[in-house]
Parts: sequence; structure tokens; C-alpha cells
Amino acid sequence: MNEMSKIETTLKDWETDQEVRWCPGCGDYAILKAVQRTLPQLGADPKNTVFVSGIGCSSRFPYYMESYGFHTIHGRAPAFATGIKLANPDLDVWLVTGDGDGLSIGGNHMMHVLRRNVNMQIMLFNNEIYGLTKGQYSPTSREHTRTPSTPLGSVDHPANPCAFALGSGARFVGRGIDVSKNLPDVLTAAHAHQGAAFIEIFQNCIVYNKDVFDDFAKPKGAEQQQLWLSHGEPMLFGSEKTGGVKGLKLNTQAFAFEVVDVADGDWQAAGVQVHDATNRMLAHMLVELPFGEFPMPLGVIYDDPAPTYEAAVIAEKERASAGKDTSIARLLAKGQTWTVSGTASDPV
Amino acid sequence: MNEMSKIETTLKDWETDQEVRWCPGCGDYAILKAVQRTLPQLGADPKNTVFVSGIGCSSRFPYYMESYGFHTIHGRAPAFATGIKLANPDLDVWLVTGDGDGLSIGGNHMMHVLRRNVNMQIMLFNNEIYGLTKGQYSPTSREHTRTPSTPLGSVDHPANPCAFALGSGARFVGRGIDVSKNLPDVLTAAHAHQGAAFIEIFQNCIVYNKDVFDDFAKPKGAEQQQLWLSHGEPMLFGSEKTGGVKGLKLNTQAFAFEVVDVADGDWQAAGVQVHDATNRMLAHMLVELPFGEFPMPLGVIYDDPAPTYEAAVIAEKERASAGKDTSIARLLAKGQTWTVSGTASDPV
Amino acid sequence: MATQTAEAQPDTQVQDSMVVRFAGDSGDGMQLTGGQFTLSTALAGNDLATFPDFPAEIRAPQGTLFGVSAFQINFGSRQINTAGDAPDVLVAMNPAALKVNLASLKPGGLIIADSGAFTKRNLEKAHYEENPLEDGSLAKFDLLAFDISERTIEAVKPFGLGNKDALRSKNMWTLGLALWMFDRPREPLHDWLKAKFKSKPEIAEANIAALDAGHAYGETAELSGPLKQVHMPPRPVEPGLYRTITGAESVSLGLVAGAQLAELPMFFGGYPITPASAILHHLARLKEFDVTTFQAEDEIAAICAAIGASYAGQLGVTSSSGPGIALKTEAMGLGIMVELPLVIVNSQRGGPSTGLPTKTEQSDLYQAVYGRNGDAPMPVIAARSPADAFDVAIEACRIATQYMTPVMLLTDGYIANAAEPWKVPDPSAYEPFPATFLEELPEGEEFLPYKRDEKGARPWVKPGTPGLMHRVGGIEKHETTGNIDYSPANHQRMTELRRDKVANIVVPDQEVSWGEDTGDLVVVGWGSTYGPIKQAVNRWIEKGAKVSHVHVRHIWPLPQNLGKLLSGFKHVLMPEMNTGQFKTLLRDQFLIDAESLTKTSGQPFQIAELEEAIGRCLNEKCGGKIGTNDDQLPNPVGVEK
Amino acid sequence: MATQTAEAQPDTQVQDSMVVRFAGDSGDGMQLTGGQFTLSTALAGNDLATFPDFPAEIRAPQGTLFGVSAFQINFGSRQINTAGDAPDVLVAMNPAALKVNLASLKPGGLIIADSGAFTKRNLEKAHYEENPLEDGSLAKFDLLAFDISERTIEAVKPFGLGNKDALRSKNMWTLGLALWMFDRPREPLHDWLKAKFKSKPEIAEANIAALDAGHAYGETAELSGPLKQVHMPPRPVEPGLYRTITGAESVSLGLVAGAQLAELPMFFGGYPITPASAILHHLARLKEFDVTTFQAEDEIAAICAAIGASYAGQLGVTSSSGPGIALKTEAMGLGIMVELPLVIVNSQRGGPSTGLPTKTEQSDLYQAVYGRNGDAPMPVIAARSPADAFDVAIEACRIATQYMTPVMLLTDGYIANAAEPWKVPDPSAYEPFPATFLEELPEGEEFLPYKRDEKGARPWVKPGTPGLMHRVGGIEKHETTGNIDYSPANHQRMTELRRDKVANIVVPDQEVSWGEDTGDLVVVGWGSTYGPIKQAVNRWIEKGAKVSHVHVRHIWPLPQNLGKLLSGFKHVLMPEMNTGQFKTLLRDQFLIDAESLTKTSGQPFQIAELEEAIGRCLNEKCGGKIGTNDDQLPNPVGVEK
Ligand SMILES: Cc1ncc(C[n+]2csc(CCOP(=O)(O)OP(=O)(O)O)c2C)c(N)n1
Ligand SMILES: Cc1ncc(C[n+]2csc(CCOP(=O)(O)OP(=O)(O)O)c2C)c(N)n1
Ligand code: SF4
Ligand code: SF4
Ligand SMILES: [Mg+2]
Ligand SMILES: [Mg+2]
Repeated sequence: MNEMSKIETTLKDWETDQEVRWCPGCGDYAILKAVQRTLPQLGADPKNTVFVSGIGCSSRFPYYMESYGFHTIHGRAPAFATGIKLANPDLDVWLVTGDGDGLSIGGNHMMHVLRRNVNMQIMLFNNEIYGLTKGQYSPTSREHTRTPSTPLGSVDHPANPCAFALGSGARFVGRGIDVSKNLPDVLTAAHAHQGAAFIEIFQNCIVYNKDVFDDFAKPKGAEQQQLWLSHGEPMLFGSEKTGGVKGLKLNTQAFAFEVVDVADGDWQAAGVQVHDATNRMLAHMLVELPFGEFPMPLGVIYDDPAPTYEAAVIAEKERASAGKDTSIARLLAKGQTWTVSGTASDPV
Repeated sequence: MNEMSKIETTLKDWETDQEVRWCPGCGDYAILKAVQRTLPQLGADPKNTVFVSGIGCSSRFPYYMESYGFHTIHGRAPAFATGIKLANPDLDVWLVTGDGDGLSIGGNHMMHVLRRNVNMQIMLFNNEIYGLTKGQYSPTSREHTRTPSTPLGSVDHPANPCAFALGSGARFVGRGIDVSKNLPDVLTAAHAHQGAAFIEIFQNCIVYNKDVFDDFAKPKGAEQQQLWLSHGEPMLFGSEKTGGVKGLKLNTQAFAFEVVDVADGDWQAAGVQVHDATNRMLAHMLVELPFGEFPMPLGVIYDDPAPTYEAAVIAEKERASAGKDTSIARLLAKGQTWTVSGTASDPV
Repeated sequence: MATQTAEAQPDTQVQDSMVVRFAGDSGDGMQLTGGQFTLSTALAGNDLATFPDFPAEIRAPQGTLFGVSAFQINFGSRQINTAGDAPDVLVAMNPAALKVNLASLKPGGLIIADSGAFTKRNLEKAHYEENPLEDGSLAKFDLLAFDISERTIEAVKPFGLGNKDALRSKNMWTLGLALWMFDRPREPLHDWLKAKFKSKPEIAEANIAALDAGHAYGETAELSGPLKQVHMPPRPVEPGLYRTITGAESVSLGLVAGAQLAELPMFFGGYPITPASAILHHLARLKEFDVTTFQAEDEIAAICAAIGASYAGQLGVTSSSGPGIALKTEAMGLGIMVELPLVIVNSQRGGPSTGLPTKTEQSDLYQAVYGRNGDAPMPVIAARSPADAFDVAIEACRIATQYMTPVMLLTDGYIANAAEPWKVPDPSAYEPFPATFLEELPEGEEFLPYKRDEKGARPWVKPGTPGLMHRVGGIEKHETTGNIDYSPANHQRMTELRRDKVANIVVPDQEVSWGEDTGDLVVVGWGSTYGPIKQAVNRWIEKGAKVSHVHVRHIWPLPQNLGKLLSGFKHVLMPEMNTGQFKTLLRDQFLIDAESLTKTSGQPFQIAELEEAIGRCLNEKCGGKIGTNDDQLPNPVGVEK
Repeated sequence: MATQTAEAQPDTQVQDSMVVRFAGDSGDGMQLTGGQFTLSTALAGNDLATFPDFPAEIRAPQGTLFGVSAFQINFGSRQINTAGDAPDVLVAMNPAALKVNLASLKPGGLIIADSGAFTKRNLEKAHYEENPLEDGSLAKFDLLAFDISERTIEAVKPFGLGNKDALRSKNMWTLGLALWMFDRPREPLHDWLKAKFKSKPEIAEANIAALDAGHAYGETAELSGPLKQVHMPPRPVEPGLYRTITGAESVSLGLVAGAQLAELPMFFGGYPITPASAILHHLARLKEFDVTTFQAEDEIAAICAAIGASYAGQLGVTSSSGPGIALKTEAMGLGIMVELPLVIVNSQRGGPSTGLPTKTEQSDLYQAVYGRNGDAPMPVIAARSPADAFDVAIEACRIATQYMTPVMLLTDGYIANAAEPWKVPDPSAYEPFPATFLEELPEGEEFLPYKRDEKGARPWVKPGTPGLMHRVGGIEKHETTGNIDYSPANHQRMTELRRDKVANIVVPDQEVSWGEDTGDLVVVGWGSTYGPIKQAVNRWIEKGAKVSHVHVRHIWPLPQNLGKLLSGFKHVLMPEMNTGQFKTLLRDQFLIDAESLTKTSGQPFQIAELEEAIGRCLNEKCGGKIGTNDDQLPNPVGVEK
């Protein structure tokens, strides 16, 4: 987004006149509000903001944002967004997708938009289910999930969205929870990141996969189950009130983290690792941390910018054009030509 | 593959009567021979072996293998192979694909076959170019690659096939070089692995991307530039003759490898890391090792089996069928029925 | 209450059929009510047809216009072919349900409304300024408004449920009333509720109490008003075992039966999409019938896996709806090239693009017949009703396996969701068509993977077969060896062989579905328009007109006698729920002046619409389109503008 | 040597046109030879048409039949429309080239063969048992066999090249001989070689020496044999600036010109596929003309990115061939629904499936017109020749931007690769059609994103425009607001609006391309069959037959007068390189008894074939197919069986 164009808006300015059509209680509402709260803080300008989505409950998002919006087809939003950014890099593009849209049918476009590093924010609403088509399992559904298409329980190994993003070459990987008060911070960091920013948002589909994230998302116990990461800060979680402060320590022999107790706030003594959002290996370890044994890593897991695709494309186009006669006449007369005058013909 | 069906064959038995149609000098020839040499060693049975491919020079492979073969459509080979395995898990399925076929148009199917862990060997011939369509750049082409579609040089960040495979959940990741004598060993390990085994094979497209791997693949200097990994063995490369034996040591502070000199073969003293093919984090670090500063990791990088998809699907089907009357009559009469006799009707 | 007579005038005397529409909020359980009422209707021996009409949203906010869910049933003691044009009875559980469905109600029809749900807030949500139950605006209907909510709460009080839970039984109360209206036994419902809530007996009891209370309400004396009990005699039908069946179930069962008749395991590759998902769901529960279901990562993977399974020797099947079928296009071409069996089911919905996922349309016929690159002929057949879909699915399996070809089966959102009674067929009545695999060559014979039999089919060889290793693929291949062959004469020949194989598929001669073999006008339909066309044609036949109905199952190749048959009529009228797609085929093939009658509102044809159009046609003004407006059923007026 | 007279009899007297075919191994540089010979022909002022015919393999092993690469040119002092049926001269650089191309040579034609390449090994690779240069089997032709290899080695000896490198100049030697034969100046070639090998002057010199040696050889006295010098006078043409152009270049330039006439930057999303890639390659070199090219991860992403770019205010263009177009189907539907400009170029190749990537066919017309889910109308236009593709591409841009719609432009493998002289048009002769963006509303007016202008087009609003924020998508939308709207009347109306917008696109009236406006027979073509049809019709006109040629550019919507025009003829014959696809359209739309003449060998029609078919038709036996066999051009007999 063009930094010059920062303007003042309120949450209301980002609401459309369309009735919101998600199921009552759906986590999508909370994300919508979080985005509508965050954009004014970023000084975002509705006229320069574009929400692009695929198909799914989550992908209805653009209809509710008073900005430009494109509700495209299933799984292809990253490709549309790439075209939009290349055509007009000044636009601030937010991509909204689901675990089915973004990782099942759309996994390939997701990979390539991350690899190319097109500057946009990608919000993947992970509810571990196909909401819009009434509850079939998705690539992120856990093993043994019973759904209309897997009445005896699913048998696939689930995909890990953040691991997939890293493997695809993402330079920003963040995680949030629909109802979490920290979500705007993750969105803000993603927006500040120049390049493709991938954000997995755990979202409660209360109709088809109710409370599936409760083990870490429900307020009770959250402190012990959620590890909010911050660059340069130790990896701490829990609190005295909830059963003690704990931290993650790296076991360099086993190449693995372990949970340590932190006494009296002295995390150094406990050997707790400091988060370095620019370290790719840390990011790999964090996104693959087995939940249960470990808390759920959330926040900005990885943030290490690289040159963006659209900048390179435009620079190349400018180099190619510099000082050139771009008239159509020159274009047509390129290559070897000859002139016919009367009936004789001479090479030119 | 059914272990019972091991049979004796020779290289010749695996050759078809079709004239091989690659450009003279193409790396595909060497891979073809390596495979035809390996299969007899595995005791593979031509009648139970199926080569499945997409579209590309590499994907012509099945025509030259005297086994069953399916040359499908661009990018979709993993989906065909999945159907084949689910329909008949006893078949020994080899998938042949290219960097364009497997990672550009076919990236999504690649991800899902790896995630599901369908038991097959996936050989991705990476020549960093679109061979068959005459030399456009591919997702693995290095930045600034000049091709007919990028006359001023490509600007995309290239994809890393092995990193992508790991991010997709692969349980076996190996690497080889078309002309390398070690290639059969990698293929053998992949075949022994139960589940989806991903093998990146650097392949020389002598027409459109000649010798692009020469920095590590050409025999001269290979010892210093190639790190052949072996589970339980130290990560050593080089030799006294070629400028000294070296090894990789893990810097646990920086979460990064460093190259150390090994004097007198005492690699322990030099702190050289022992390869553990079951360690995912090691695998992440190895596949992302920046070449130049480091040698190119080759061989079996990661090998940690998990239950296969087709086994789970079949087990579920068997559970569902156990002791059931599977007559069509029962099927049709499922649910609530009633009988009409004369004109009266009675529920049953 | 009225019958479906030709004039469609209300007539309380004749009780040979009735149309009832249950409408409420998505949360009110109207689909369940409708489903159970359907079952009870079936058990009573009436013929029936249903039309579930649910909202596009998963769960729209309560009380809103776009959250209205309805279920319509037409039943009678005579043959029923459609879910009925206009309801005789409308059950409206809230203001939104009334508003959305009122326009379709027959003049003089009966409205049963839950006055307890006509609160200020609900009226507002439905954009009513006044309470329609009170402002006299419903004067042209019979109105029966009373507080169903309160009565339900009272009925279930003994079970100690909170108000919110208690209100969940409103639909059972209503069902109880409906059972009384049509003099139906409650026992099957009691049994069903007990089974459904086996683990929560108190819920079962509460629902039973609500049901009984609704039933009892019907019997009380207070009801001297518009509510009358109707005795609908059973429809005399062939003796046998019956059940109700939806199109999605019927396709699923037909596919399983088809695979069994072909003596093959079945592999189904699917990806969820409305309204095709139901087939995936049904088949996922039929694993014991040698069925493997695979929910792929997308539609392309689904068809490719199915082709892979066929290659490996199973019967590959895939299914989707418009946008998903579009994605399968390229792979269909491969299926045609490698000549493997494959059944592709398209449950059509409103298009183009994402279109109207929950609405019905017949607009994918062009795509089915013509929508591929290259000269890529593929047989296409269409189901005309839920029950018919069973036979059509078997036919698709037969053609696919006998001719080694992909086959497209067209159904639509209406057929998929609608239910009708079905005489459970005797499996032994179907001729098996066992697939044959080539397993051995006659002594001394060369193996030619593309050598054809008399039907034009190439041999099917399962990988694993000794000595018959071969390679197939999507590049043009030699006429017999199947090796890559780009030579001009070979491509010419192969194009012809592929065309002729499909063109020469043996298809039964077309019969006239209703009416004489010649006449003034033939109305030609295909797919789910069967019911309304048949009824409309019948009305004109009864009026003495020389009109006939021809309903085509085999869209490609067409029945050989079709052109000749149609030439026996002065006019050909083709009603389609699209802008005239099948018309293109018939005009091209037979050079007949077929005229289109189109309707593209996402709603099935009404009998009356067709009746009128036929009338126009008989007066030499054939064709045109149905002038749909929002007064048609259902009518989400004012929604989402 | 012979002309293309009606009887196609050899006649050495009249020198108004000639067909030369250069054929050799893929490594022999025949395409380069052909290209340079073409240029020299153009500079000489002859009209010409070319047909490059390269092998499917990238680089097949040397000397094999499937590695033969050929280049045919037809040139003359009169108008030339096709690359010619049968060559008058065949240059064969090795036995394989002779074998593959011999059958197409005109009886009595001249063979120039490099006897030095007729080694035992090469003869074997070409499956020759005897050396055809010696066994008398070529008796019915004029044969000129001598050791070109050796002469080349000699000629370049002074430059110290090894034998292998020296032989690389064989093609220049041959070109030199050809230049002599047609009395062409060598200087342009010298200049070209110097420029090409700027950094390697010794290679340039060696090639020049070879060229000169070939030329000198022609002049030597020994050649009293069959080789004669031919003086082909220039064809009188309009004065102006000329160049040669291939179809792929022409489409590319037309797109760029179209975008400029629309005053829009152009965004091109592509994915490599034969024969469409050439357009991506050309455009990638035209970035300075405000062109962005994007090589996407697949065809789906390519079209989606193009639609995204159109959404953002550029002219989105995408291009592919059959299988890739199939993949774009779903997204085309979205383009139709959101009503944004988009040009989709399909360079057709042989199908179905992967088919024959390097061969030409017209078999994607069905797909273009009908191949989408839902009622999804889209304009389709077709180019008839390389030069024509320029205007057609501009026309596609015009329709796309003026009517806010995706447009399909059909070309094919033949047009894409073939070259013809082109009078460089005066850009100012084209009427600009600047795209208008809605940027502000008239005071007090409500913003309605789907309100239409008199052409039926909705407004185009660029994101970034203040106050006009709105949302678009693929779900059915309200007639004016564009908000989601599933209501029946709205869908009916929108379906009609979309249909009518496309149906009412203003298309020029169809003109008769050649012949009278009425008559006994009209031959109706589209696309790349233009040349052969025109010539064949002309031959019959010259024989006094009442035959005309109508060539249709606007496939959908069709020109309004077309039906009437065709009804002025007794018979309608439709030659197509498919199984009769355009025929379906005309029969459906006009109910005329159009008869198909089909050819599906992957090769263009020959004039003689059409001439014969027209003759049959005039004798009342219309239609049928061209009885292609391997004797046609080119003829890789025995390959890959
Ligand atoms: C090509 C295509 N295939 C399938 C569908 C049906 N469909 C719509 S949304 C969806 C999946 C939704 O799941 P997800 O992306 O997780 O979004 P959610 O609804 O859970 O937010 C599917 C399969 C479609 N619209 N288009
Ligand atoms: C749907 C479709 N798109 C595009 C193509 C054209 N195509 C064939 S192979 C290929 C890429 C080949 O590259 P790669 O997979 O790297 O294989 P290689 O030839 O280098 O071995 C492409 C784009 C096609 N055949 N089908
Ligand atoms: S189905 Fe689930 S994800 Fe969709 S709106 Fe309802 S609660 Fe939300
Ligand atoms: S183009 Fe490259 S990859 Fe293809 S056959 Fe030739 S050398 Fe091999
Ligand atoms: Mg989801
Ligand atoms: Mg490649």
C-alpha cells in the first residue's frame, strides 16, 4: 500500500449495507470485526483496498467489507490477486480463503503466490471443515473426523497450513484465533510485511466442527495452551495463576524443543529460547510442534522479507521501456521490411 | 509391492521396442538406464509394475519401460496414481514427473499425494526448465534465467522441490543426479520405504538448460561439491586428494550448519554431525542449505515411514463390510419400505 | 381444497391430489417435517412427488427472508409427476416463511400460521409493516392462525425442557396436525422418533408428546373453521415392495447396481459441490458393496483418480456439478483417448459460473455433448425423475463398460433432492453385463491394445496381467498397437473410429411417452421436465388436442428413429430449463424446425405454464419463453437487493 | 516445373507460381533455410505462403524418420493463398527426408538430394533397403543428386572448421543454390549472417562462403541437367511498406495494437503449450508497449490473473491450446458473470486430449461456442490467415472492451506457424475505441455496477476510484446493484441480458469472399481453410461453375445476413478440419441443409481435394470426408507403428 495515502476511518466505514449471512455464532463474525477494527489503525483507504476471495463461507468476506471486493471461484483467489497486484501494485490486497479453498483445490496457487512473493495479506480461515458445502472433511481435518463424506472417520494425514507455507517459500507466517484479542496485532504485522504474508486463523465452525479448537482456543486454560510469539522475546507461556510460567527450551542434541518451568520469572536461567522471527529453522520447529505435549504457537512465527514479485516485474518492464519509441508504427514495422513503390520492391 | 512376487529379470527385460525419443545426450537416458538397472535388483516384476507420468520430456518415460505404463495429462499423474493404488494396492507404482509437471501445474496433486502418503515412488526430474515445450523457465529455474518467455531474465524466486515436499508432509525425501552412480541406491531406498517417497533427480537438459548443475554435478570437483548422506554416518565430503576432507557441524546458537575441516579422518573431533534420516528438523536444514557456501546434500535426506493411505482406506472398507450381506437386494431395500399387496399397503 | 384438474380451479369435492407446502425458518426443521410427512404419505399408499427448497445459506440469521426453508409435496390417489404448481395448503411457521411463499399459494388455499412467531421483531425481519394475520391482507385465502409455539411449549412441559428446547418440537406438533388432516397413523412416527433419539429418551418423549398434541388439536371441536380432514384413498399400484427415493439416492444405488451387474468393484472419486455432494455422501455409506469413495483435493484429481482406478480394473465413477464438471473437461478428453470406462455424473445447477448452487437448471447439456477440445465424442444420457435415475445409472455403467468409454449422466438439482415412491426392483430382472478383461491371448496372436471388437471397443487389460504389458496415453495412437502415431491417415482413421464407436452405441428406439405417434404437436423434453410436460400434454389430450409427449433419455447418440418419429408431427416444441440447448442438437441432426420454450429462473416448469405454451403452439405461435416473475414459487421477494 | 493450374498438370512454361519444400534432419537447419528463403522471396516481390512442418520431438536422434523437419513455400507472381498442395521441388538433405516427403512431390517434380548423406547407416535409419538415388525408383521424377556435404566442407575449408562444424553450413550451401535457381541477390543474406554471428565473425564468413559456393554451383556449366534458373516476376501489389508475418506474430501485434486502440495497458497471462507458446514469446519481447507478460503456474492461474488484471483496469488477455483452454473453462464462466473484458486466444491443435500437439485442426469450435456450464454466451471470432489475425485480434479487443465480455479468438497451428507477406498497416487507419472507466457519478445518481448502456455493457470501475467501491463475483447478481440475488425473476432476466448482450454485438454483414451472391453452391469456411477453399472455388469459377466462397470471421454471434445469404444457393458445402462443428451452428441457426466435408488428419486441406469435393457436390453428391491416406503431405510412413 502506498504509505502516502493513509487516511482516517472508523470501523463503521468498513461495513457494507449487506446483511451478514454466516450462521449465528460463526467465528467468521469475530474475524470480520477484527479486520474492520484493524484497518482504521493502519490508516487504510477503502478505495485502495481490495478483498479477494475464493469460494466458501469464509470467502463471503468481501461482501461485508466496504472496499473493492472480488468473490472469485473456488481455490483460485491467489491467481486473481496476482493479476490485480501486477496491474496495479498500489492497491492494498487482502486475500481471504478457507482450508478447503486455499489448501485443497487451491493449494497450487497458494504455493506459487507465496513462492513469487506477491505483496498481499493472505488470511486462511482454518475451521478444519468444508463449511459452505455442509460439513465434509477438509485437508486440515484431523484423522478419524466423521463427516458426511467420511461416515466412518477420515483416514488422511492432515496438512499443516503453516508448514506448507514455509515449504512453499513464504517469508511471513503468522497464526491467530478468530476470537483472540491479539488477532489485530498479527494482521498489523502481516500488513507491515512487504511481500506475501500468510496468516492461519483458527476459526470456529459452530455448525459442522463446533469447538474443535477448544483444547487451546477456549479462554479457560488458554494461557497454558497458547504460546504467543514476539520477535526478540522469550518463548514463554502460562502464568503463576494458571499453573506456573513455562517456556520452550531448545534441546540441541535432539534438535527438538522441550518445555521448562520458569521460576521467579528468571527465564534466562531456565534456558528459554528467545524468538527470532527471521530464523527459518526456528519457524520450521515452531509450526511442527506437536500440540498437547507443547502449547500452540501463535502470533508472528516468521517474518523475513525478500523483494516482491510485482516490484521486480515492474522494474523489468521499466528497464525494457526506457528511452524506447513505443509507437504502434514502430511496433508494426519491426523486423525486416521492404518497400514497394509502383511494382518494384526495395529492401529497407 | 507384494514381497512374495519377487522375480528375476535383467536390464533388457525392462526395455520396450519403442525408439527412445529424447535429444541425444539428454540426462533422461541416464535415469532410464539407472531405473532399468535398479528394478532387477529389487526383484521387481514387470507385470506388477506401473509407470505413471504426466506430460513433459521426462513424462515420456513409461513408453520405454517394459511394464504397464500410463502417460496421462499435464500435472495430474499423482491423482491417477492414487486411483491406481487404491484400486489395486499390490501394484508397484512409479511416478515420473518434471519440475514443470510436478511443481508448476501439478503442485497441488503433488502436495496431496505426499500428505496422504500413498505408497509409491515419485521421481521428479528437475532440469530447471520446460523441456518439451522448448525451453521456457520453470518454477525451479534460478532467478535471471533467460528463456523465450523471459527474454530479460526471470524474476520469480525459485521453488525448492525437497522443501516443498517436506512442507507437504512427505515422509521420504531423497535426491540424486541423472548420471550419478549412486542414483540406484536412492531409488532402492525409496522403493523400500512404505509410503510416498519423493526423489528429486537433477537432470541435464542439454538443449535448453545445458549443464546448469555443473557447479556440483560435473565429475571434476564433485567430491567437494556433493554431500552424500547416509543414515547413521557422519556428514562428510571432499577427500584428501581434492582439497581435504570436510564435514558439516551444527552451530546450535545460530541454528545453522557450518563447514569444518576434518583432520586425519577424526570427524568426531571436528564435531561433524551424524546423519539421522528420521529427524525432520535435520531434513529441513539440509534441503535448505545454501549451495556454494555448502555442498549439495544428496542421497536419502529423510526417511521416516508412517501408515499409508491405501492401507487405511482398505482397512476401513473391510471393517465396513465385515459380516454384512452385500447382496444388491439388501442394498435396494435399505431404509423404510412398505409392501403393497393388491391395493392395500402395509409398512414393513 | 383443489385438485390438479386441467383448469386448475379450486374444487373442494375431488380429493384425488393435494399440494402441501411446509415453510419455516432454517432452524424450524421443515425438511425433517417434510421428509417424515412424505414417508407417511408413501405408507398411506399415495403417489407423491416432493420439492425441497432450502436456502443458499448454511444457517441464515433467524427469521430472515433468506433463511426460509420450505418443503413441498404433491400427493394423490392418481399418478403424480410433479411437486405441483401451486400449493393448496401453506404451513408458515413465521412471517418470513409466509412472505416468501404466499405468492405461490393457490387462490382460496389454506394458510396454517403459527401466530406465536408473528412477533414485532420477526415481522420487521420479514419487512412486514403490519401483521398480515391481522390486517386483512390475506382475505383471499382461508387463514388458520393460532399459537403453535405456545401449544408446543405446553405439550412438552412435563418433560422439563427449557423454552428454547421445547420450541424445537414445534415441527413435530405441526406434523401431528398434518397427520390428522390426512388421517394418517402416528405409530410409524412414534417408532421413528424413538429410534432417532435412542440415547436421549426424554427428547423422544417430548417430541412424541408434541406430535400427539398437534394431532389432538386437529380433532378438537374448536376447529369448525377452514381445517377439514381429508381422506385420500391410496393409489392403486402394482403389488410389491416400495420405498421413497430421492434422485441422489437413486443415482447412487443405480451406480452400485450397475457396477455389480458389470461384476466390478466401484471406485468413486468426488469433491464436494452442491447439489452433487449427496451422491458422495450416499456412496460413502455403501462401502460394503465393494465401493471405494475418495474425496479428492479437487474435481480434477477426482476424475483422474477415477480414470486411474478404471485403468487398474475397477469401474471408475466421478460426479460433480457445473463448475466442477468444467474442471474435469481436460481429463474427460484423456478418458476418451485411452478408451477406458468411466461414468461422470453431472447434477446440474443454475449457471453460469458459481451461479445459483441451490437452484435447478438444465443448462449443462451443451457442455456435456460439445464441451471438449478436439473431436471428442462421448455418450450422454439423462434421468427424468428420481426413480428413473436408478435405471439410467445402470445404463451408464453398461455403456461405459461395454463400449470402453466415458459416459456423462445428466441429472439436476431438482431430481437430486426430490423424492418419489419407488417400487424396489427385483435385481434379477436386470440382465448382467459382466465386464471382460483380456487375460490371455489366443496362441500365436499378437497383442494389440487398440484392436476393436464388433462394438468398436478395445480390450481392457488389468495391470498385473502377465504378458500383456502395454502403455497408454493421451497422444494420438496407432489404430491397433496403441503406440504413439502422428501420421495423417492414422489420425483421420482414429478420429472416425472414436466417432463411430459412440455413434453406433445401441440405443433403444425412442417411444412416445404419452399420446399418439403422429399429430399436430409433439412436446419433446429431456431430464427433470418429464413430470410437468407429461401433465400438461395430458391436459390437452383430455381436451381433445393432437398433442404428444416424447421424452428423450439418450441425448447422445440419439435414438435412431427419433428424427423420423418427430417428422410425424406438424410442430415440435422443446421446453427446456435453459436457453434452448437440446434444441440445437435436434435441429442440427434432423433439420426439423423445433421451437424452444425456455425457462431460466432456477425453478422447475409449472404444469400451467406448459399448458398455456402448448395452447399457444396449437394456435401456431410456438416457442418463446416462460414469462417468469417473482410471483412464482418460491418467491424470496425483496431479498438481497 | 508446374503452376497451380486447375488441372494441376506439370507445365514448365508458365512460371507464375512454384512450390518448394526443404526437408532434412531436425539438426540440418531447414526451418532457418526456409525462413531466409521466404524473406528473400518476399524481397523479390513475390506473394507467398509457407508451411513449416516440424517434428513432435525436440531433437529426435539424427537421421530418423520422425526427426525429419520440413519447410514448404509456395510463391508466385500472382496471389498465393496456400502453401501449395504438392511441391514442384523437393530438397532432401538425407534419406529420411526423402522418404517422408516423396509421396507429396508432384509427378515430374525435381528432387535435389545430398548424396553425401545417403550413407548405409542413414539409409537403414530411414528403412531403405536400397539407395533410392541409385535403384531407379525415382524415375518418375527429375533427380539431381550430388554430394552437398562434401562441397560444403570444401567451401568452408579456409576457415579451419572441423568436419562437424563445417557440415552445419550445409543449409547455407543449399540456400545459396536456391537463391541462384530463383535469381535472387545474395547481399541481404550476407548482411543477415554478419549480424547474426556478430560475435563470431569466422562462423559468419564460413556460412557466407558456403552460401556463395552453393550459388556458384548453380551457375557452373555442369548443370545442364534438370536444374534450370527460374525468373519469377514480382507480383504487382499496392505500394507501401511490407514485411512477412506469421500468425503468432500477427496475433501478438494485433493484441498490442488493440490494447493501444483501447488506450489500455495490456496484461497477458499464459502458460506454455504448443502451438500457443509463440504468442507468449512474442509478447514477452514487447514490454515497452505497455505489455506485462506473466507465465503462470498453469492455465487456470493464467486466465484468473488476466481477469484480475482486467478487474484492476488493464486489458486482460490469455492464450492456450485445446487442453489448456479446457482448463480455463470454469474461469471463463466467471468472466462472463462478472462482465469484464478478456481476450482468450486458442491456437488449435489436433485433439482430443494431448492429441497431436504439432499438427493443426479446427476441432475446438464446439468448445469455444458451447463448452461451458450454464447458459454462458461468449463471442467467438476466427482468423483466416497469418495477416488476417492482426485485424481479428484488434476486433477481439474491441468487442471485449466495448461490450465488457470475454471473447474467444480462434486460430490454429497452421496459421500460427505459417508466414505470408504483409503490408504494414497505417496505424491511423484504425478507429480507436478508447475504453471508458466510470470515475464519477452524475450528481445525485445512485451507483449501480450492473446498470447497462445501450450496448448492454455494464460500467467498468477501477479499484482505486473514490466512492465507487463495490463487490463482484460469480454468484447470480441483481440486475442493477450486482448484489447476490437468487430470485427466480432476476435469474431469468440476467440470463436473457447476458444472452442478448452477446447476440446483439454489432457484427459486419457477411460478404461473399469470392464469386457471385447466388448460385448453385456456396462453400462456407472459417479459419485457416481460407486459402485452399478460395483457390478451389476459383478453379471452378474459371470452369464456369456457379460456385461461391463465403468465409466467416464472426462465429458467434453470426452475421445477421448470413442465413439469408446462404439461402441464395442450392447447396451449402462446409469444409472443416474437424468432424463438422461449424456445420452444427449453421444448421441449428438457419435450418439449412449444410453438408460437411471433413478432414481430420492434422493436415490442411489441399486445393485439389477441395476441387474434387466441389465437383462431387455440383454433381449432387455433397459432403463426405477427404479420404486421407499416408500418401499425403507429409508422410512419416512406417513411423512409430
Ligand atoms: C469448482 C468448485 N468446486 C467445488 C465447489 C463447492 N465448494 C464451495 S466452498 C467449498 C469448500 C469450502 O470449504 P473451505 O474452503 O474450508 O471454506 P469454509 O466454508 O469452511 O469457510 C466447496 C467444496 C465450488 N463452488 N466450486
Ligand atoms: C494442460 C497442458 N498445459 C500445457 C501443456 C504443455 N506442456 C507440455 S510439457 C510442459 C512442461 C514440461 O516441463 P517439465 O515438466 O519440467 O518436463 P521436461 O520437459 O522438462 O522434462 C508443458 C507446459 C500440456 N501438454 N498440457
Ligand atoms: S457453516 Fe460453519 S463456517 Fe460456515 S457460516 Fe456456518 S458456522 Fe460459519
Ligand atoms: S529438450 Fe531437454 S529434457 Fe527434453 S529431451 Fe531434449 S535434452 Fe532432454
Ligand atoms: Mg473450512
Ligand atoms: Mg523440466
